[in-house]
Amino acid sequence: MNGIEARALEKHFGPVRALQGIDLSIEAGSLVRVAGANGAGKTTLLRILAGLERPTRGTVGLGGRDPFGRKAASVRGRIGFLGPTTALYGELTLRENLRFISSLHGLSEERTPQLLAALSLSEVGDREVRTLSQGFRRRAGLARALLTEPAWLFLDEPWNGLDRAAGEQLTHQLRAGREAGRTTLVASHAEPTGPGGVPWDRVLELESGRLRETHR
Amino acid sequence: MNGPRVALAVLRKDLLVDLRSRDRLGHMLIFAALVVVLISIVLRTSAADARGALLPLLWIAFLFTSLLGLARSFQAETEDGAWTNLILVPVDRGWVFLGKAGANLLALLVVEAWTALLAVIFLDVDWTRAPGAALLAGVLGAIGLSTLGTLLSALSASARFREFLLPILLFPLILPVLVFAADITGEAIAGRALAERSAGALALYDWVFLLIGYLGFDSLVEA
Amino acid sequence: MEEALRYAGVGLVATAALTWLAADEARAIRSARVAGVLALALLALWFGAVIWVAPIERAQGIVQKIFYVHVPCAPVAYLGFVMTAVGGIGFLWRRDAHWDRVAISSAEVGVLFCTLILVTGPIWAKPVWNHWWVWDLRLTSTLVLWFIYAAYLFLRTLSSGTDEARAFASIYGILGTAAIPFVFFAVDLAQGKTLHPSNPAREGLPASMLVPLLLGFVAFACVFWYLFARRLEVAKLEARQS
Amino acid sequence: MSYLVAAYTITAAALLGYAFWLRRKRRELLDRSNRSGGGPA
Repeated sequence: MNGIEARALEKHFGPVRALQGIDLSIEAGSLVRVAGANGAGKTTLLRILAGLERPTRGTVGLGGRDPFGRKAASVRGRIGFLGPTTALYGELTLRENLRFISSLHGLSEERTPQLLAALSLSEVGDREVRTLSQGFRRRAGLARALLTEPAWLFLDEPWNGLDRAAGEQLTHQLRAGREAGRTTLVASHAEPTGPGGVPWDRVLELESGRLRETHR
Repeated sequence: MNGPRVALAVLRKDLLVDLRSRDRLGHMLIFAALVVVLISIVLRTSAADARGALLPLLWIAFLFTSLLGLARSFQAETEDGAWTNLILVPVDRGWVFLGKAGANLLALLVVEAWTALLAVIFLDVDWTRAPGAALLAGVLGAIGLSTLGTLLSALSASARFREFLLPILLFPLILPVLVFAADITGEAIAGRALAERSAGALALYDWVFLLIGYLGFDSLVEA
Repeated sequence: MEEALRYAGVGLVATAALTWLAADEARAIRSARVAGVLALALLALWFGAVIWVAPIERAQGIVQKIFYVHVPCAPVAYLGFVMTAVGGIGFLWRRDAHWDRVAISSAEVGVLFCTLILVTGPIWAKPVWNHWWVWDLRLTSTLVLWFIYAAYLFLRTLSSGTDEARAFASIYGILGTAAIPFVFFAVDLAQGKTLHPSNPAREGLPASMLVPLLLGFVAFACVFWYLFARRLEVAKLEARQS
Repeated sequence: MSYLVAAYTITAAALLGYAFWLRRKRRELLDRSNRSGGGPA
């Protein structure tokens, strides 16, 4: 059961209460949208669930394991995260970046070319990431997050900066991920438009650090 | 064991970024030359002085030069938001620290060799009297500096005054390395036997701080 | 060397006692009153002993009595530094901000006493050896430690209130304490090469000098305990405020 | 003699000064928390 649980999650930045007690349980393989205005705490929630930032209080469970616990290494390897930046090294080419991530996770050689093709990034593969356009850079960031075939995928405003074609590919990837049993959490303040829309299993409404679930 | 694989991947990546951007190492080499020349001119050295007061000054020159490189250890991660790559690794993050420290070590060794060469040219220092001891001091000194420098630059990478912070944090802690290394090289140049006490203390120092770095880094990245 | 071992032994006991006290924050804070009363009583005894019991030293004269305020500052300063590492390890291990408050409190009080060592030292050296600074082993090492823990306090001022800042400070506190033996050894090695008047050996002290000194150690320990408990309370109140 | 007096007065001043600073900070924080409804330590 590698769903996502959180119990009484709180996160304080000094006097600022970014999260004020979040409890949630998400079944494995579901595609969940985290909605909410700017400053509602979407990014903080995602970063904590993805094991990037410790909560001030409360616990996180990915497949029942705490990403901040002693034996969290095995869990961490199967987490994918895409934030506002691509998290890639500007001086290196896209292929070099992905090869670096692959060697961190011991992935096989074909994974990189396969993913570049899937996201139609092959032709820019050998250009330094800092020379790529905003749209290509966003797609490159998505490629990095998907590279390790994560069991839990966290995307923070992934549609920002994507053109229509790239948006469609993202929606396609989300659908494919859902079939493959991946648990995905996507934070986006606006409902992403585009043909067919996104088959959300659930939508969580976040408002100033608290959860208000809207519909199933 | 995939820990060392991760460390190696981080090391290779850092060296590739260094080669590709070429400025970090270049700056350090120019800066080192500048400092050595400055010392030589301002202190109106003669060959005789070189062995006496000047040699420890070389270590101070090397320390200041290393600051340039160490301060930028995590620049890419901080600016490009690439910390995620180093946090979400399927191993203990201490290996990431060792990879980073390794990349810094190689850069420091290059700068160290360069400084030694400058010493030969400008200060007539004769390293051949005890090359083994000089090498030992160089390697152990560079390890101590890269270990502490990497850990402290991770600490100060996101802080506001990080240009000030790194030297303030580093200098008092690195003092023993300078003393031990300067002692070993001093004895080596003077042709006397190896300063075992300093060599032993320096090796122990490196080991202790490598261990603290390895253990501490894990709870540092996802604070 | 043997003196260093005795020093370390006493230090270990004191650290263990303070760690036990600090483990329960509420109790530690409440203990401030007791510590205060004890400190005042012992300070009175100590000061009386310095005036009436301690002799006028033949060689240096009355100014030698600075010895009874200068030397007792050292153990409590080092106790503060070691407790900073204990607080740091506690925080990193348990992620409980309480241990971090222990670290900041002990560091601050430790630096206060360390500063006093570095002030009273030169005040004593000037009339006796006619220069302000003496590159003696203890004084020089204490100076280096002062820089380490001043850097620790500087690091804390940059970004407080977040767990990240606490973890950073914890690690630096641990590094600082791990460096203490190396600093002493390095300074001994570096200074050993130049001759300096060493501190008067403490063992051969007559009773009339030993009594005020030991009273000084105990009195200053209680002062440390009192200030530490009060500072811990302030840290707790600040935490509850934000 | 003046050195002796200086050493002791500086030490006393530093310790007392710090103790009173703490006392004032404590009272300040307690008042603020009482006003905003928090209980005393």
